[in-house]
Amino acid sequence: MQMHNAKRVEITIEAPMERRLTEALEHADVKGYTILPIVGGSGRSGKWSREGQIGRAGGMVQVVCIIRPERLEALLEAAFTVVERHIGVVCVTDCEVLRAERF
Amino acid sequence: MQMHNAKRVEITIEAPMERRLTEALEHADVKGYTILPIVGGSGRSGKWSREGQIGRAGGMVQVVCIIRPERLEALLEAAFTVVERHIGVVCVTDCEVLRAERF
Amino acid sequence: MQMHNAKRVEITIEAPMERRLTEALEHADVKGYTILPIVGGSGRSGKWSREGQIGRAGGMVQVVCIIRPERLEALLEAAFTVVERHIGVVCVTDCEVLRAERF
Amino acid sequence: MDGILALAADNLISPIILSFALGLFAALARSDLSVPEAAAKALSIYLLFAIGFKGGASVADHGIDTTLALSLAAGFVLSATLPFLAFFLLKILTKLDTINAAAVAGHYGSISIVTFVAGTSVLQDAGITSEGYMVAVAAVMEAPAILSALWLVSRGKGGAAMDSQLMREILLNGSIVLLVGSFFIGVITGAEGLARIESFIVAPFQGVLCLFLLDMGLVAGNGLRKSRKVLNLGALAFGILMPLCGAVIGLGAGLAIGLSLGGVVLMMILAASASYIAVPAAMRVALPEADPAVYLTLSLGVTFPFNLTIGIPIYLALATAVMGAM
Amino acid sequence: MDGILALAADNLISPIILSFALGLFAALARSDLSVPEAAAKALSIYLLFAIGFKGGASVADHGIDTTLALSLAAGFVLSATLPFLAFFLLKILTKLDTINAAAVAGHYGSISIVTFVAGTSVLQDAGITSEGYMVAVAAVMEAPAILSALWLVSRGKGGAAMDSQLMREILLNGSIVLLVGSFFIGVITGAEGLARIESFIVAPFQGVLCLFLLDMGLVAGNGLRKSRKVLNLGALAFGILMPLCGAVIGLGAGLAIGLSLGGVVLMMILAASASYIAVPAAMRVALPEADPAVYLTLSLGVTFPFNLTIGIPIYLALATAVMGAM
Amino acid sequence: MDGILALAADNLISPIILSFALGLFAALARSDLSVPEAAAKALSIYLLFAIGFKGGASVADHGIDTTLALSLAAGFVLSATLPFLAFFLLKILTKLDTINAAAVAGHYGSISIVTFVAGTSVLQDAGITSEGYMVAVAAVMEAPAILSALWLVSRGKGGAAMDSQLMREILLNGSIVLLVGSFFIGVITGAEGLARIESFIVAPFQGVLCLFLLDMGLVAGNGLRKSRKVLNLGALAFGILMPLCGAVIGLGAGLAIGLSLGGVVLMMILAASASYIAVPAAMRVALPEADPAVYLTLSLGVTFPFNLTIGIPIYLALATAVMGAM
Ligand SMILES: Nc1ncnc2c1ncn2[C@@H]1O[C@H](COP(=O)(O)O)[C@@H](O)[C@H]1O
Ligand SMILES: Nc1ncnc2c1ncn2[C@@H]1O[C@H](COP(=O)(O)O)[C@@H](O)[C@H]1O
Ligand SMILES: Nc1ncnc2c1ncn2[C@@H]1O[C@H](COP(=O)(O)O)[C@@H](O)[C@H]1O
Ligand code: NA
Ligand code: NA
Ligand code: NA
Repeated sequence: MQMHNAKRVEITIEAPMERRLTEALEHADVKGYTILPIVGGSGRSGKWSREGQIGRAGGMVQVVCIIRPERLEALLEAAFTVVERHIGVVCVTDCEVLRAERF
Repeated sequence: MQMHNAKRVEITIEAPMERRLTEALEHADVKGYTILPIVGGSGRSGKWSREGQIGRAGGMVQVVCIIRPERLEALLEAAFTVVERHIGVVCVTDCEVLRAERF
Repeated sequence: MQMHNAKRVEITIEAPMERRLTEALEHADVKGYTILPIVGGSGRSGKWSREGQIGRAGGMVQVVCIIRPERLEALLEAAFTVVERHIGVVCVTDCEVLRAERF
Repeated sequence: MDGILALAADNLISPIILSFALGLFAALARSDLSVPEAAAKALSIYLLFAIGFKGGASVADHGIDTTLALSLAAGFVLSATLPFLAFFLLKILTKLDTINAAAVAGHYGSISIVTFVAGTSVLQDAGITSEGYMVAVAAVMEAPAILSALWLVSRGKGGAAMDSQLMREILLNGSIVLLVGSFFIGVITGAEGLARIESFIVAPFQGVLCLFLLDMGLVAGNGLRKSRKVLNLGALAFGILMPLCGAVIGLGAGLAIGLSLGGVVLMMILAASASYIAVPAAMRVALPEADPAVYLTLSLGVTFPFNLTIGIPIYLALATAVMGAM
Repeated sequence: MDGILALAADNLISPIILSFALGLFAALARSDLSVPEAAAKALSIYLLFAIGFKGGASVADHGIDTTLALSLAAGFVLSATLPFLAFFLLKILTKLDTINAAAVAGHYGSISIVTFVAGTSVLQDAGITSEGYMVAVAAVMEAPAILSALWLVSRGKGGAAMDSQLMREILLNGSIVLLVGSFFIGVITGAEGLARIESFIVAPFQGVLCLFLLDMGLVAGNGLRKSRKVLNLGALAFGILMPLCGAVIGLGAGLAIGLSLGGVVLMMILAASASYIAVPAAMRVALPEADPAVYLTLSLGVTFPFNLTIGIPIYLALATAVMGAM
Repeated sequence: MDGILALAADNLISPIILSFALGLFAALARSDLSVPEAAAKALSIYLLFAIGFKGGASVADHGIDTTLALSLAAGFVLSATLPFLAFFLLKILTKLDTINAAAVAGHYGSISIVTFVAGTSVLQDAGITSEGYMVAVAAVMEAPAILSALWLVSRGKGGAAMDSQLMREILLNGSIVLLVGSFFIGVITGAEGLARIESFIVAPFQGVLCLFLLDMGLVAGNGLRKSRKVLNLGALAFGILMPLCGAVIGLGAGLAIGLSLGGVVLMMILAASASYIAVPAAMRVALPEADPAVYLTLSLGVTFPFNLTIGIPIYLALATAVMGAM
């Protein structure tokens, strides 16, 4: 099948920042993204797990965007302004997609 | 450690189609897959979030298959027949696995 | 933006082994990881889904670590001692990250 | 006339309706208030179980009267034929293409169990009894409309796929199985069974319904906020006209088969209400080209609140007037 | 004999059992009915809290009698030794290898708290009181069987790993902590505490149990559907014979320590029931080579429904007969 | 003095406090006991809905007295000014930098609704009535403290970003909307509405509160276990001194505006309690550099249990003494 090169960007970010991140992505004209829940994790700011939380304050989510390679830079800049001061990880992988017209 | 090349296929699809997709994968002799929940997303058909849903109609899931490179084509064809008319994204990444005998 | 090469390791493992795996990772000096829930899957030991479970016995989770390439081997060895006798999949992808000082 | 206004006003300031309004407000104001998906699903399991069980126990108590079979048949026929009326109205009132019109039509043949439950609450507050098996009629009406909708599409072009797997999924849909199953549990265990679980399924019922309607309000509000574009005047008119037409046809059916006042009102409510659980899921599989925003906005954003607030009192007043005049 | 049949029939048509049957049917018919994981877990927290608290409050009310320590000791010994009997029966009746047989055996030494709860419901309906501390006996019986199972394996080959972390996980298992903890809360706050939360943990209890058993039916049915191959005749025979043997041994223990009729029946139920929460989780860690399909199918798909439907009335009839004859 | 000890002892052995203790123990012992996130959220929705509704219904019943507006104003002022006191105490007692001290200070101006609920339970047990609108005062006190905290930071360096989106998020925070919304539903539907959902929101309330506090104990325990390093002597002293100061100031405010004994105690509790839901979420957005371990440990790990166990009885005794002497 005909596949097309793309980039898969995975941004791990605190739940209270989710709306700000997706709004920044929309402003940067990112056409689509998918949000995955996270049940726990560990990093420089320590260990946490979803069941040890009251409210959304401490939880995190993962936002995954698949995007054409030439649009990556714009996306990263948009994401970075949101992620910058906050804890969070941005990870980019090469991938291939079916139906390139969608991205 | 000895690693083996493989492909990681990530299919984002509407929840009501999940069973059809996994059955198609099984028919295409795909040995294993993992299903991740999605809490929200955005695409050409708009924005949605899991908590704004009644019933499963609008939710989506992500089906991840790790597969030997030579079996990729068969998997994609099987998946495509299911995904074709439906909203959904198929994304393929190169990866390496331990214990290749399992795939 | 300045990106840095890294490895993304995705370990799918049974929920009762989660604590053992993350402790092994911490001993191997892995700086961070993220745990994603899984709602179902299929493999050599059959098909399962989260809603068909009582207790955590049968569920699985996915542990994702992003790590510098030179530290991969140590991580895999640590993970392997835990995963070895248990069902589970280890999948490694090349990726790029922002802010390399974090990994 | 005074009576109906008082009833409508009374209905509007019940905790149930106000909870719905609160949810609606919170969503439209973009508050982050939300009911977790698992909790919403648990609430709906509770409601289906309770309503099915109580219906069954009431059948066990009052006995099966001769109109039971007729009511079931009437429900089946209503569900299968109302989509044609809806399709016709949509073609007149809106510019929807065949696929979207058929998808919407399917929703209006099927039913909304929460509207049904809200109706039983209103009847209960008014001291009006009804046939316990109306719950079974509700279950019967869930699915036939889907087939009619697909037939409407396949007649046009050959796009609608009704395979046997989809058929099974529709008929063994979780909410149908739970409703029918708990109805039979109620029939079998009867008054004695009811006594044992009464303080779980009767006493707290209205309170649980408040929380469920809070969530429904949130979902409806989020839907409306995202799909305002869908709501042109024609669509709005359909969303209010169709339940009224359905209710009148339901009234005729109820009278024809000789239901009690309560039964007639419930039959009207079933005919007037539109699905937002079973049918959307089936449509995603069978008619993926249809736009969910259209059918969900109409069913959940327009017709559901209309029935909940003004529709039910109107139907009750209408049935009371007509049956009083007979 | 008439009595036992009437009792069994009565038990079979209780809302609780019928809810289980509904779940079983829905799963076998491949309906998409499902209880969200979080809701199922919340229900089990409610049940454990309620049963523990009520047991404790009853101890606070009736006082600790001299058989308390004996009962706890008996529970410990039963849990630790029943796996040997189970292992022996499995070796005779089935072709399971040592690891799988040991894993299954561990499940049958431990207990099923839902079976226990169903038993207390049956006793309550029959107006039979029982010792409140039987809840504590249940907690004591959860874990020892796991050690016996691992010993059975390590005796064969050196595969079973019982490290201190696993030990702590087993003993501080959530359900044990909650059961024992709420038992002590009940003991401390007594009748006064019970009065304050009675309308939460007593009145709606049977109704909540219905929903929980609906979910258990779904899980058991899904398990059975996926692992029919496991169920050869030998395995089936074991799944029914073992609880009967366990019950008889439990009867002996209960009589020996001088429990009341209700207490004896609960002791029989504990001995007869098999774990499907604590033990499977421990087995995944300690004996990953054992096939979960085998032990879950037997415990949840065969023995649990057997006890729930026919087992409990048999045990009650047996205990009544034996204790009446004394 | 005897009275206060008896009251404190009585409070300590209530099922509510013991459930909290059980959760705390389970977490510190590293048990895997956990309440699913969705269930915990559902419980908190229930509590907010019930407490808001009951407050509103009580206002509908007793009428609005002249002190309502004064109480709301007092709540607003307390919430906005207590952070300055807290900041001052933190600078004296601990070595926290400005950002962390400001973040903590914000938490102590705001309130803990569960502490408030536990207070109403204690009052109810003691047969003391209170103004229904204290619930509205609680809602008013949630947010102003956040602004004061951000002002404390921006005064120092220009780091704190309070944009209009954050402002809207804070004011339309789910718990504020639900509390205020259900308060109005209670006001509108009054005693009649309460009668309809009483067996859902009144009877089982204390039992639900037990499960919620079990979860709070688990969360507090997990927090304490992970951030023991945060708890030096200065921080501990602040976590106990600050609620006492807050309570005394609340006492003054309550007396000044002429609340009843119950109202004064609730005002003290509001002033004494610290937020762990709304404020932390706002801080993650506006002050990401502040360490959550610091403010959560203090608020949830120190002040919350202090208020729950000893604080509330002290406040009640103090108010009784002072108001008795007047
Ligand atoms: N190396 C990593 N790999 C995967 N996830 C990470 C990594 N580092 C941090 N995270 C995730 O990001 C969260 C915050 O990280 P930190 O800012 O380092 O505390 C953690 O709780 C993890 O969920
Ligand atoms: N570029 C993308 N990257 C990641 N996920 C996407 C992307 N486009 C669509 N999706 C996901 O697929 C769903 C349906 O997309 P669509 O068919 O474009 O409406 C969205 O709600 C997202 O969850
Ligand atoms: N090829 C695969 N791709 C993705 N996930 C897999 C694959 N094989 C196994 N898994 C996951 O690992 C679990 C256990 O696999 P197994 O040990 O083969 O039974 C399955 O239930 C899946 O969730
Ligand atoms: Na209808
Ligand atoms: Na046993
Ligand atoms: Na305060």
